[in-house]
Amino acid sequence: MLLIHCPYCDEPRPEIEFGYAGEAHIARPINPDDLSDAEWETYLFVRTNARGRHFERWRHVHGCGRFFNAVRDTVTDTFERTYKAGVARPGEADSWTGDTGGIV
Amino acid sequence: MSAFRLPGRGRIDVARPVAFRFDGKAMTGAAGDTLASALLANGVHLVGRSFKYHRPRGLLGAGVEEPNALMGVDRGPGRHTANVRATTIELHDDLTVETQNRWPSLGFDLGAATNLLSPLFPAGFYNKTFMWPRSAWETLYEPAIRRMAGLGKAPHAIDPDRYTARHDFVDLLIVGAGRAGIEAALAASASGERVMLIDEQPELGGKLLANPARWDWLAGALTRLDDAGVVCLSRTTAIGLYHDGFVGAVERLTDHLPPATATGPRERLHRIRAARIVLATGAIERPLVFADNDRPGVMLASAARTYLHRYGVAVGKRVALMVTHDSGYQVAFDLAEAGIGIAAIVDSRPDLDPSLKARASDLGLELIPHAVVIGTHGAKAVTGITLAPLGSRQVRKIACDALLMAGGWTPTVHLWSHGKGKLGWDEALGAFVPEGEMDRVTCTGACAGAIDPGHGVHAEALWSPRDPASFKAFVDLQNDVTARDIRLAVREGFRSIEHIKRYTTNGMATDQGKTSNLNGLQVAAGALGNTAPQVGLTTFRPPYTPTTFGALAGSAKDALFQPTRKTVIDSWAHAQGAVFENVAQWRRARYFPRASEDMDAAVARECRAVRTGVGMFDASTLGKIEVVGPDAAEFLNRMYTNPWKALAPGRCRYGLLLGEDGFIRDDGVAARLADDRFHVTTTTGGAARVLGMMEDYLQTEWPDLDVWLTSTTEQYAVIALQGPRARDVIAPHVEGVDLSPEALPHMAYAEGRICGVPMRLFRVSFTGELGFEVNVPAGHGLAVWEALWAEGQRHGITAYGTETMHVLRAEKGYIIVGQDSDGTLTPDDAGIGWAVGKKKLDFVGRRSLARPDMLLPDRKQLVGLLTDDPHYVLEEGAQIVDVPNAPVPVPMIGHVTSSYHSPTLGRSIALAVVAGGRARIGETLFVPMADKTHRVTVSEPLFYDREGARLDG
Amino acid sequence: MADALLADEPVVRDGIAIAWTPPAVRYSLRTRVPSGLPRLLASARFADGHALALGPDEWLLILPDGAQPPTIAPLHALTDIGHRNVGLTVAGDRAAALIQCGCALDLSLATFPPGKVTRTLYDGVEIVLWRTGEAEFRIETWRSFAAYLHAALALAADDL
Amino acid sequence: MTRFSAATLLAKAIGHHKGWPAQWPDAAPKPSYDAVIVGAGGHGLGAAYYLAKKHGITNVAVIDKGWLGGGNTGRNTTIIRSNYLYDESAFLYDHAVKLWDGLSQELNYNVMYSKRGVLMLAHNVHDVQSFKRHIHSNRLNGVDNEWLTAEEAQAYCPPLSIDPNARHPVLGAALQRRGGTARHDSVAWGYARGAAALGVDIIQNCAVTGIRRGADGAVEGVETERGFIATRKIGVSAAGNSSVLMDMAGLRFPLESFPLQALVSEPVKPFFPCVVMSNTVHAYMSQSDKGELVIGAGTDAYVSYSQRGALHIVEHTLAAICEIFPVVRRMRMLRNWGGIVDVTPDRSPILGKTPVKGLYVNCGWGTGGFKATPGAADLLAWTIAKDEPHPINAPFNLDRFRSGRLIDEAAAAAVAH
Repeated sequence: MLLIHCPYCDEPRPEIEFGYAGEAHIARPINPDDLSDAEWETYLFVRTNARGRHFERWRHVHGCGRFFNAVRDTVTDTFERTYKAGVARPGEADSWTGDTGGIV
Repeated sequence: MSAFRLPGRGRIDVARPVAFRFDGKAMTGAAGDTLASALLANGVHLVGRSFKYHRPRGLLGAGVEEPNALMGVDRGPGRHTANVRATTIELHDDLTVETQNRWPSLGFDLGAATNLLSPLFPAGFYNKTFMWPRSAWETLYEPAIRRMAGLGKAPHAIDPDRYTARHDFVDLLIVGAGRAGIEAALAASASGERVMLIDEQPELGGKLLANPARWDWLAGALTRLDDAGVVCLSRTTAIGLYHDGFVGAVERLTDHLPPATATGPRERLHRIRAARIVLATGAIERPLVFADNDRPGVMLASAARTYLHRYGVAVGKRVALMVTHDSGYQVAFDLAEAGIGIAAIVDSRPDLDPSLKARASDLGLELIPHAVVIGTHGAKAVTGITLAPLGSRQVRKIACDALLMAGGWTPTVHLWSHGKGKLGWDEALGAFVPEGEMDRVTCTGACAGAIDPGHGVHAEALWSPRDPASFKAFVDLQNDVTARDIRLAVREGFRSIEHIKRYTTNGMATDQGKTSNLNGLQVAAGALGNTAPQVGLTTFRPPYTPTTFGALAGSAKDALFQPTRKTVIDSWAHAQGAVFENVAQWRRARYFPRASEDMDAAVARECRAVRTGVGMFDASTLGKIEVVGPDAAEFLNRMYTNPWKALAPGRCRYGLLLGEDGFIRDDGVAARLADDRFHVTTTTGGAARVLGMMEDYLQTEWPDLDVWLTSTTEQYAVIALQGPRARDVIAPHVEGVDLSPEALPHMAYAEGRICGVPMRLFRVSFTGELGFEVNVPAGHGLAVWEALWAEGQRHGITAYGTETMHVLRAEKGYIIVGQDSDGTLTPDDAGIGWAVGKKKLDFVGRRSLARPDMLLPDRKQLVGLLTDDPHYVLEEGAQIVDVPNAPVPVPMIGHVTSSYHSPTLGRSIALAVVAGGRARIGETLFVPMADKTHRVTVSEPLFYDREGARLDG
Repeated sequence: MADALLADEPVVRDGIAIAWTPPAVRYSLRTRVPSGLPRLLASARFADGHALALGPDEWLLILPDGAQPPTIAPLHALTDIGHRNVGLTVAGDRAAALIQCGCALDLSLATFPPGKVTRTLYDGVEIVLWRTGEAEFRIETWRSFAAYLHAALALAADDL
Repeated sequence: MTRFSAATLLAKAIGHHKGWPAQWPDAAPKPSYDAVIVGAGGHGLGAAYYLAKKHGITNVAVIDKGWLGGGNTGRNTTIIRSNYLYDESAFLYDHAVKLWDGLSQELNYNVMYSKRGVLMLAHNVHDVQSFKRHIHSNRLNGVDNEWLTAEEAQAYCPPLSIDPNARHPVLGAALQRRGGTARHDSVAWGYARGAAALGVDIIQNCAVTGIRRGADGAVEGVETERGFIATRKIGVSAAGNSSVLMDMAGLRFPLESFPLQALVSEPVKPFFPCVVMSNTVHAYMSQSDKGELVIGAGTDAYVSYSQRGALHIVEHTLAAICEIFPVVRRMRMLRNWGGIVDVTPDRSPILGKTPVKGLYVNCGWGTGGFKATPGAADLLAWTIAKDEPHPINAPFNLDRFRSGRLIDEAAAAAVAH
């Protein structure tokens, strides 16, 4: 059973308290009507499915209830880090704050 | 005392005899014995038959590595356990064991005929034959193969034992309480950390238990650990090492006790989370591979030492040893000192340690260097061996009643390997040892390759002057895999060790290759002309040793298998004789039969009551979500297809929820309680999903909205009163609400009190009649229900269940999400396109409705069906065709989603989805059943009160 | 309370006592302005009762039976869940060991001291676990899971 | 190729079995092939076999990063059935079942296809409705599937508990008698031997590191650990690793790879005659010809390639198994392992052409891959040979995720209300 650090509770918690919620940083388009069928398909279904470093969402559903993001190696299942929803993808500057989440 | 029990030796209580039964025969051992040591003490060497060839087999080892001595243990009705190793069965009074895989008896086994035919059954033989004639596979071969299959007895009765579990959290977990594990525990014991030491054996000490010189140290160390508060668990096997310091372990609590005195759970699963883990799992001695090395009496040297020192049992009276490793000598010396005859020590190595030679000479032992055993003799027990100097045909025979093998040591790296730890080849050991690092986990002692004492050589198989393809030299004793099977696999192109394993089944027996993997690897490497590390090892899989299903299932059985959610009115329904059905996790009353009514009769009566008088229905299981905040209406507007912003407080609206793929996910009625507060309902099964979906959008897509969601499903008991007289039933009990149709019309909402408790009142209907849904705090639900029930008596009130609810709503064409829609239907398909806000620019799923396939005219659409025969009720799930009697495959254009006899209409009705269905209204279609094809007419999906006037009653 | 569920006798074993809590007023309080409220995973006295922080913007208020809704700063949501939840107390020297049977959190005093509270699971059932003392816990669960939870705890107490 | 028969077995026995040749040679890569199949599982090896056998394309390589049959082929619970709801699925899986029947003779390799029947349990009214829908649909599609009462189901599978007071009582079952099991390794080996005999090169332990495309976008070959291999046709049949390979061709696919666990018990004498599946209780089980209970466990709900098991999944699965078959509580788990299943949004496979010319794909089988092996292999071979899909696999194209024409068997079984 994985041990997952909830960035809100700020402590490691057992996997069974969490729900996996798919790939992270796929924002719902502001105006879906502007998307072509192909672009909408990509939004709905196409996923990185990375073998290795994977950005993904989890929800601490049986804990604080919050959705958050994580970077995990899908080969070893080791979490590199977890961070709160809304924080920029680590390595990318947040367009508002310039925050890179500590990763350059 | 038997001839094989050695007075003054062993750690067990020889003075306390223990009676047991072995294959029906009464025998006596001593307290502290294992079944294996007790059998040896009784001079029993033949303990089992092998899987494939039914060859007679004796004990190989003294621990969990034992491949041969598998027993059925019978502890009473339902308490038979198959395939238990005799070496791990603790002797107790009334122990009853039977050998396996033999018929009619262990001594005379007809299955042994397969041994004579064994030339026809090499590895993989089944791939090559049993194919002709084709039909014979099903009629002849497969049944025959299945009859031969299996080892232990199949289960046939329910195990009455209980199993329990718990979570453990420690700073340091040490697996294995041999010397290395105990030292690790001692080192950590002063730190104040939480330390746990677990070991699979009944007694802590590991191999120290077979070394009397260390017993004082062991006793002192265990006392110190106890004083330091180290948690020591014996009879506890670490079965697997998982992610992030998580170890599963099973503690055996009662199997060592006589059945009559065993109380409490049989086993406990420990789910251990450890900050650090030390694996001190030791090493297992390796057998040697030579002709007929499987005869009873051929065993591991270390096992003989264990039997000698721990159990005071001699494995024979005249014992020969075949060694390739120094550790065998200590066993020979110990046996000799105990007065056991040593026939010879055969050592494959030419140059021997002078001190070992000197010691052997002092003890008068014959030492035969640079020679190997090339065969064994005897029928059901070894009576002698043949040996030959390496490279020579000058064979020599020696009589003996046991042959001990010392082939070196294999570190027990299973758990390390479960954790994806890397392994490196240790040439000196001839084995894989842990290599590199693993988060949280380290290895120590023999598990880490620190094998003591001495050195040895490791060979794929012992040399023989005979053609190696002409004899059986066993590698995997349980699965009857021989060295020549492995060579055959290589010859046939199986080069990966995983292929060789699977083709020969080497290492796939119930011992998971503890004594066979390394030898198999070396034979394969020899055949491939590669080195062992080039060939590599097969993957270790949990569990380390076979683990009881019950221990893993734990207490999750019967009522505790999964929660059965019951409403507060369930007890009343039960008392009324309701028949229940499971809906999601809930138990719901399906109908309330009176006297000898069947379901149809009860449902007909319940339906009539609602249509003509009043019915009462427990709707408490409906999901409820309170949506609160200044942006509540905006939020619902984005989630649901319907418009919400203009809904006035005190009004209700039907809400339809899609997935982002455009398909219907859920529906329900929501009431606006205030500008910033909605009471939203969902389907019973959809409650958790809908709330989770809403939270997802709210938290991650629209975090700027000030809205909060709270599940109130269980806050309220919901009592639906439906029928023309519904108002009459509640009116006397309601305070603070004007119930008149003008003040509280259909789809209105009000708050007040009923029976003196707070109430949220919905004027809604899922039946097409005048209806109210009374929501009261759940703790008051039963009292209010009973009060309304009493009140309703004068109005002929009838309780109805889900089945009646289904019929009533079907008469009105109201869909049930999940029954009439199935995750492939859009709102338009379901005929509820009116619920989609046409002016809305966006809502969840809207974009998908514009995809090409969603716009096709031949999509399946909800319609009604009326059978030509009004008495025939179509089967739900029946398929619909437009051409009767077409050949298979018959093109299908839809299926029946809901179908009932309508008591109101006096005929059958059905809802269905049909391709382009709405354009087919009035057409005749066909429902072909196995026995008959039924004609149906397509209709509007609305059979009763088309104008909806009754809702306004 | 007219609720058969709550009529069950307390379970008493060596070092363990499991009992239903008396009726209480409960609210789910949600706000972005947590002034006067405990931080996540902590509990504090609040309006004659307690506020338990379950999420970054979520508090469970447990107030005495009959208490009126509390007055709270603007921009919040207060939802009545007094009847949704059912409470249990588990007390005694072995209370933590008992809960540890079905709960995958480390309940040692160092990591789960008195006053700490969280939502978690017991044998797959969602609970709110609140340590009210070194040897005393309060567990809240939804009403329809309470019977299962009670039975699971009682069986675990037998087998501890 | 030495033909397998009782006679050759006897003849070789006299020579101590020293006369058996390799069942397939371990080939080294040639500079170019007419077609390269990536992934030497049952599907990939089978595709190569049918390319050679049915389409005369024998200059074919099957290339794998590990040893053949080492992926999901060697890790599944070997269930075979075709009682799917939608026409598209039923035709696809039934195509496979028809090929399973006779596959041993076709390959001269006993794959031990055992038509012991697959029983799917209905535990609530919704299950009953759903299963009846399947049965009626199957009947009209010519796929066998019949309804059994709970008592009939227990008669067919005596260890089944039909206690009406169970948490999830058995209300009945759907039985496909032609369903059953086969020996998973033998399928890969049989196809490997058959393909090799027809001239196919089987190249193991040679990872594909890139897919080379020409100026026109069409494939030109594969980069591998052992050098470049030129080819104009690449068939990717790589299960859980499909996303990684598609990525090499610049394609992103609607796929996610999840861990799927399975386990076996110690062997006991035969007592469990068929395959039983329960979607509601989340358990499926059969007993192998060796006597082991073969049990499918759940998928972990997160993307992973780690192939490690998780204890809580095993606990959950065995609780479910013991609930349905209470007599097995005292049985013991022998081995537990994990595979990687690649799952599409509608849980149906993608089998056909890709937007890249010369690149063909067979993926997204989720937990359904083994049963489809001969069918998928045959259809992939057809698609590669003709550069167009066979009518059976035409609906399983990539375009459906854009148009919305999904083939969603799981959604059809959705539970709500």
